[in-house]
Amino acid sequence: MSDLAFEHGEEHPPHPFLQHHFEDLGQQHEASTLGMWAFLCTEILFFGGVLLAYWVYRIMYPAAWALGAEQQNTLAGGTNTLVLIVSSLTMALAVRSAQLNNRRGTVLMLILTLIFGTMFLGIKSYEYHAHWMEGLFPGAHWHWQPKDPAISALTPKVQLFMVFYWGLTGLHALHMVIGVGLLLYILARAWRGDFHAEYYAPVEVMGLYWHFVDIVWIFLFPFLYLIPHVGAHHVG
Amino acid sequence: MSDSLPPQGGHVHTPLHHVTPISTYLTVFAALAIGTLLTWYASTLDLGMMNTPIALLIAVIKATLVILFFMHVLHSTRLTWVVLIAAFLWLGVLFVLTFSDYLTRAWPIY
Amino acid sequence: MLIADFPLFPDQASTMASKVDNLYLFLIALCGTVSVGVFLTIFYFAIKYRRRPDNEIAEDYEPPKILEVTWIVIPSILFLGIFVWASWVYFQLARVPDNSLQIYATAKQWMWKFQHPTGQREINELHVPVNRPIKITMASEDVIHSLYFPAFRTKMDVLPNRYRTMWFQATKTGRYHIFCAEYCGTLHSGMVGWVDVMEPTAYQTWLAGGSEGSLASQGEKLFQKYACNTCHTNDASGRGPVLIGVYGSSVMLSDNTIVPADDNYIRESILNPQAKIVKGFGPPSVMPTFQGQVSEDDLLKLLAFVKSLGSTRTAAPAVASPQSSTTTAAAQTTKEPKKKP
Amino acid sequence: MTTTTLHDVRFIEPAKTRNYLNEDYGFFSWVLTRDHKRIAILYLISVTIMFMVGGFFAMMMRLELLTPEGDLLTSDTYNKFFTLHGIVMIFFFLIPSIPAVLGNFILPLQLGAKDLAFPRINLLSWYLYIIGASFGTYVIISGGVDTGWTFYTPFSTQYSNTHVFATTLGAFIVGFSSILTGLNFIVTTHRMRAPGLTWFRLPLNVWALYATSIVMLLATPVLGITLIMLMIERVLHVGIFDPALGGDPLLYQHMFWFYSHPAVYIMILPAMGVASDVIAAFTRKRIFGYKFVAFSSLAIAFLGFLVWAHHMFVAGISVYSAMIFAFLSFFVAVPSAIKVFNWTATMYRASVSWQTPMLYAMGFIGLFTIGGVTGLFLASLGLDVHVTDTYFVVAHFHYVMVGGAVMAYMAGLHYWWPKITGRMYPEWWARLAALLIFVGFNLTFFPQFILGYLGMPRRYHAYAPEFQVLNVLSTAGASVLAVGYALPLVYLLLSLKLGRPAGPNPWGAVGLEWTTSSPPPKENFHETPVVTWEAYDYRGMMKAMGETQNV
Ligand code: HEA
Ligand code: HEA
Ligand code: HEC
Ligand code: CUA
Ligand SMILES: [Cu+2]
Repeated sequence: MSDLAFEHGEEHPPHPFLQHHFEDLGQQHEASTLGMWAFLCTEILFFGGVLLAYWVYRIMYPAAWALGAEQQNTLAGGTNTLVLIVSSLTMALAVRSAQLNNRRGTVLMLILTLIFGTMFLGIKSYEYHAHWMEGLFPGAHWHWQPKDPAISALTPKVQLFMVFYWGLTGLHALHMVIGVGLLLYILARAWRGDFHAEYYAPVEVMGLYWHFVDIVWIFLFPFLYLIPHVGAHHVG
Repeated sequence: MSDSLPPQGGHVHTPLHHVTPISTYLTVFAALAIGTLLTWYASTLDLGMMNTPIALLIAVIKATLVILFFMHVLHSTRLTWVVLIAAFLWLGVLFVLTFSDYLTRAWPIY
Repeated sequence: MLIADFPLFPDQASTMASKVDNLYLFLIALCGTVSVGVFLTIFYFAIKYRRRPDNEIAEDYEPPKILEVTWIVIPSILFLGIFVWASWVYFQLARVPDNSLQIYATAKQWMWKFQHPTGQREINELHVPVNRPIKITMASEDVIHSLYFPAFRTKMDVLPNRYRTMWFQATKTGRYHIFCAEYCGTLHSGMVGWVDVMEPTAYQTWLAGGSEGSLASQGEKLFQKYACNTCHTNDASGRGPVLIGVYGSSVMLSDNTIVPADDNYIRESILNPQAKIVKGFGPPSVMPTFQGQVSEDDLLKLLAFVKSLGSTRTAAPAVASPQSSTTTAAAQTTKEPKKKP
Repeated sequence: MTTTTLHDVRFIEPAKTRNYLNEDYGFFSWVLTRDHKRIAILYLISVTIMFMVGGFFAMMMRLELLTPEGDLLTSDTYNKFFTLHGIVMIFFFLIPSIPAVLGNFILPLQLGAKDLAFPRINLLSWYLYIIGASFGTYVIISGGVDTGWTFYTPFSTQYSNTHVFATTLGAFIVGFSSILTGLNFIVTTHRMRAPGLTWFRLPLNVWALYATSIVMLLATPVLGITLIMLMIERVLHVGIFDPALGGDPLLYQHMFWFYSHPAVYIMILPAMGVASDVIAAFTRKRIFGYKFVAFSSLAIAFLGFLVWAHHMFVAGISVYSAMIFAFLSFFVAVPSAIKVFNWTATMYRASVSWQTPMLYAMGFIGLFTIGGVTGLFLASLGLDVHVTDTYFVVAHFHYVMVGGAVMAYMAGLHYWWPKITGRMYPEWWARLAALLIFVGFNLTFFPQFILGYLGMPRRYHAYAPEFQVLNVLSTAGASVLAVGYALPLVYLLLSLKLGRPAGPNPWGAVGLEWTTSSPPPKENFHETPVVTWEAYDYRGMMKAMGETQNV
C-alpha cells in the first residue's frame, strides 16, 4: 500500500499570494469566487426576507403603498439607478483590465467606481435628509400627514411603508458603504501592482459583490419609488 | 503532481478565464440604462393591473443581464449556475409557500 | 385505560374526541410496530453479529437492492394514507356546524372572558349544554393566546385584532379543563378555567340566572351610547348606510370590489372605517374611527347587535343599503344562532 | 518525513510527536489561531460551557415541575428559565455542536485538505459566536428574557419587558457565525478534496455536513432579517408584526419557521453523518445503499424547506395551506426512513463491536426513530390540533434533539476523541455513561408523550394535580441524565493526562482522517494524500492489512 504515498516533486517557489493550504493559484481563485457566490446566496435570502414582508403588506395595503411611493423623489432615485449602473460598468471594466495585466486601467476604473459609489451615497443621504425633515422617519419622530385629511387613516400604513423604505434602502446603503471600504482596499492593492492575469481573484470577487449590490437597487427602485395606484385612485 | 491521476478533487490548475470584449460591456450598459428609463416611463402610464408585472419584468431582465455579463456567469462553471439557481429557487419557495397561505386565507387583511 | 390514581388517557367528551383518538391509536400501532421493530432488529444484529475472533472481518454480503425500493415505496403509501385520514379529521374540526349555539370569548392577559348571547358573562368558567354544537367567536385584547379544551380535542389560537371561530359538541356532562396553550407571559399557566357541560334543562336554569339583558340588547344600548344611531338610522335618511340586513350580506365597496360582511368586516368597519368604504358613502368615509374607544367586550356586543339586525332583515323590507341587489343575493348565507327558546 | 499509510499503527506518546497541539504554546497561539483543529477545540470548550448552562436551566425547570404548584421558582423566573434553556441549547449549543466542533476538526481531514478554504473566516465565525454568546450571557446575568425561544410577536415586541433586544441581537450574530461556517464547508468540499477523492468516495459525514451547510447558508439569513425586523418593531413601535398597527403576527411566524424548521435539520443532518461514519467503522462494513444515504441528506436539506408551517396548524393559516404543509411534512420523512433502514441493514452479517461510539450510535437510531415517528403524529393535521403546544411536542423534539442529535454528538466525540487528543478515553466508564444517558433520557422524556396527550400544555409553571406522577418520573429521569452527562465531562478531561496513547487508527477505521498521526500535525498530513479506495472500503483495508502481516 505504499503507493498511497504521494511524491512531491520540487517545484518552483510558490507565488507570494498563494496561501499555504492551497495547491496552486487556480484552486485559490476558484475557492474565492465560489465563496463569494455562496455568500451572495445568503444575501439573496437576506434581502428576500424583507422583500417578502414588503410584498405581503403591499398586497394588503395597496393604497398606502402607492401613497408612500408618492413621497419619494423619483428623480433622485432614477439618477441613482443610473449612477449605480455606470459604477457597475466601470467595476466590470476594472476586472477586465486586471485580467489583461493592465494595472493603470484597473486603478483608473476602480477610482471611477469609487467615485460613482460615493455619488450614490451622497444622493441617498440628500433624500434621507429630506425625509427626515418631512417627518417621514418611522417611530417617535414621525410627523408626516397626508395633505388631504380625508385619507389620514392611511397614515399608519404609510408609516409601515416607510419602515420598509428605510429598512431596504438602509440595508442597501450599508452594503454600499462596506463596498466602498472594500474598494479602497482593492484599489490600494491594485496601485501596488498586486494583480495580474494569473492573480486577480480579489478584484473579481469585489466585482461580484458590487454587481450584486447594483442588482438589489435595480429592484428597489421600482419597488419603492414607482408604485402605481392600482384600481384605487379614489384614495389618492 | 502525478499525471496518471484523474484531475479529481477540487483541483483546477490553470485559471481559464474568459475575457469579455468591451463592446459587450457597453451594450449591456446601454440596455440597462434604457431599461431604467423604460421602468420609469411605464410607471407614468396607467396600465391597470399590468403596471406591477411590467415593472417586475423589466427589473428581472436587467438583473439577468448584470448576472450573465457583468458577473460573468455566462462563461462560468456549471457549479456557479447551480449555486445561483439554488438561491433563486429557495427564494421562490419562501414566496410561493408563504403566499399559499395569504392568498387562500378567508380573511387575509386585518 | 385508567389506572386507579392517575390517568394515562384523557376524557373523551366530545363528538371529535373519538375521531382524534382513533387516529392516534392507529398511529401508535403503526409507528410503534416500526420503532420497536427497528429497535429489536438492531439489538438482534448487534448480538448475533458481535465481533468475535472468527468475525473480525464483516462478511462480504450486501442485502438485495430491492429492499431500498421497498422501504421507499411502502412508507410513502402509508404516509399518504395517514395524511388523508388526518386531513379529514382536520376538516371536521375546522367546519363549524350550521346550527351551533353562539358564544363569544375574549382572551386577555391572563383570563378568559365568555359572553352568552343571552347576556351572561363568565370569567374562566364556561357553561354549555351537552349534545349541542357550540360555536365560539373570539379575539384577543393583547397577545396571542390559545383556547384549549383537552377533553374535546380541540384548540385554536386567539389573535389580537381579528375574530376566529372554533366549535365543539360535548357528549358527556361534567367539568373539564380549559387551558391557554399559547405562551402569553407571566401567568400563562394561570390562564386556565373549567368548562361545565350541563344537561339542557340544567343549562336553561343556569341561563335564567342573573343577566344584564341579552348581548344584542346590551349592544343596542351601546349603539346609542356611542351615538352610532345618529348616522345609522332605520331608513336611508342617515349619513351612514342602514345596517339592517348587512350582516352576512355581500357589500359593494367604493372601489367596486365586493366583500362578505362577516364578523371581521363588521369589526373593521367600526375600528377602521376608512379601510373598506361602502359604495356611495365616500371616500372618505365620514364615520369616525372607534379604535381605542370601544373595548373588545363592547365590540362583541355591538357585533351581536348588528347581527341581530341581520336576522330581522327578511321581516324589514327596508332597502338596506344603496346596493340592495347584493344584499338579497347573500341573505341566505345569514346563519344566526337561534335565540333563547 | 515518513510516509503514512492506512494501517500504520505506531503508539507514540502524543506529546512526543510534533502535532497541532504542541506546535506552539501561549494564549495568543490559541485565540488567534487559524488552524481549523484549534478552532474546533475553542468551539468545543465554548459549546460545552453552554451545554452546562442550558442543562442547569433544564434541571431547575424539572425541579420546579416536581410538584403541581409553582413553589420553587416564581412564574416569571420559570418563564425566563425555559426561554433561556431553549435559546442556549439551540442557538449556542446544538446548532454549533456537531458542525463547528466535530465538523471543523474532521472535515478537512476527511477531505485530505490542509485546512478549510478560508481559515480566517473560520476564526471570525468563532469570534462571532463568542460575541453572540456574550450577549446571551449578558442577558442571563442582567435578568433574563421571557419570550420563549420562538420570540412570538406581539408578545416579544410590545408586551415583554425583559431583554428581548439583546437576546435577538445575540441570536442574530450567532446566525452569522453559522452562515460563515456553512460557507466555509461548502467551498472546502467543492474545491479542496484530495486527488482521487471523488464525490462518491466521500464519507457520508461529508455529505451530511455539506447538506447542513446548504441549509445554514440559505435559511439563516431569513432568521437574521426577521430578528432585525423584530428589533426595529420593538424600538420604533411601528406595526411590522403588531396587529394593532396593521401588521400581521402570522407573518412573523412564517418567517421565523422558514428558518427554524430547516434549523432542526441543521441539528439532525450532521448527527446522521456522524452516525453513518460510526456505524461503518464499528460494523466494518460499507453503509448499505451508500448513494441513497448520501442523496437522502440532500433531499432532507431541500424538502426541509417546504414544511415550515406545520408549526402553525392552529395559528390561523388557511386550511388549504395547512394541507400543503402537512402533505410535504410527511415526505420529508421518506429520506429519513431510508437512512434508518439502511443503517439497520448495514448491521446484517457485520462485525459489530460494542464500543462506546457504537452504543451511542445504536441509541441514536432507536431514539431518532421514535422522535421522528412522533413528528409524523404532529404532522397529522387533525391530531396536531390536540397535541400542539403540549408536552407531546416537548417530548418529540427532545427525542430528536437530545436522543438524536446529542447522542450522535457523543458518539462522534468518543469516536474522534483519540484523533483529537491522541489519547483513549476509559472504555468502561464511557459505556456506563452511555447506558445512564440512554436510561435517564427515556425516563425523562417518554412520560412527556403521555402528559402531552393528556393535555398538559407546555411552558406551564404550575399544572393540574393529576399530571404529577408522570412529572415526577420525568424529573427523576432528568437526574439520571445529569449524572450521565457529568461522567464524560470528568473522564474525558482526565483522559487528557491519563489516557493510553491512541496511535493513528485505534479503531481500524477507513477514512483519510485515520491515515495521519493522532493528534494530527499542524498541516494535517505529512504528505498530500491520494485516494485510491472507495468510501468505507473495509474489505480492501482488511485485505491489505492481512497482506502486510503476511509479508
Ligand atoms: C432535530 C430536530 C428535529 C427533527 C429532526 C424533527 C423532525 C420532524 N419533526 Fe419536529 N420539531 C422539532 C425538532 C425536530 N423535528 C422542534 C424543536 C419542534 C418544536 C419547536 C417549538 O415549538 O418550540 C418540533 C415540532 C414539530 C411540529 C410542530 C408541532 C406543534 O408545535 O404543533 C411538527 C408538526 O408537523 C413536527 C414534525 C416533524 C417531522 C414530520 C419530522 C421528520 O423530519 C421526522 C422524520 C423521521 C422519521 C419519520 C423517523 C424515521 C422513519 C422511519 C423509521 C420510517 C418508518 C415509519 C413509518 C412507516 C410510520 N415537529
Ligand atoms: C438541544 C436542545 C435541547 C437539549 C439538549 C435539552 C435538554 C433538556 N431539556 Fe429541553 N428544551 C429545548 C431544547 C433542549 N433541551 C427547547 C428548544 C425547549 C423549548 C423552550 C421553549 O419553550 O421556548 C425545551 C424545553 C424543555 C422543557 C419544557 C419546558 C416547558 O415547556 O415548560 C423541559 C421540561 O422538562 C425540558 C427539559 C430538558 C432536560 C431535562 C434536558 C436534559 O437533557 C439536560 C441534561 C443536561 C444537563 C443536566 C447538563 C449537563 C450535565 C452536567 C454538566 C452535570 C452537572 C450538572 C447538574 C447536575 C445540573 N426542556
Ligand atoms: C358620523 C356618522 C357615523 C357614525 C357616528 C357611525 N357610523 Fe357607521 N358608517 C357611517 C358611514 C358613512 C358608513 C359607510 C362608509 C363606510 O363603510 O365607512 C358607515 C358604515 C358602517 C358599517 C358598515 C355598513 C355596511 O353597510 O357595510 C357598520 C357595521 C357601521 N358603520 C357600524 C357603526 C357602529 C357600530 C357605530 C357606533 C359605534 C357607527 N357605525 C357610528 C357613518 C357613521
Ligand atoms: Cu394566554 Cu397563554
Ligand atoms: Cu418543524
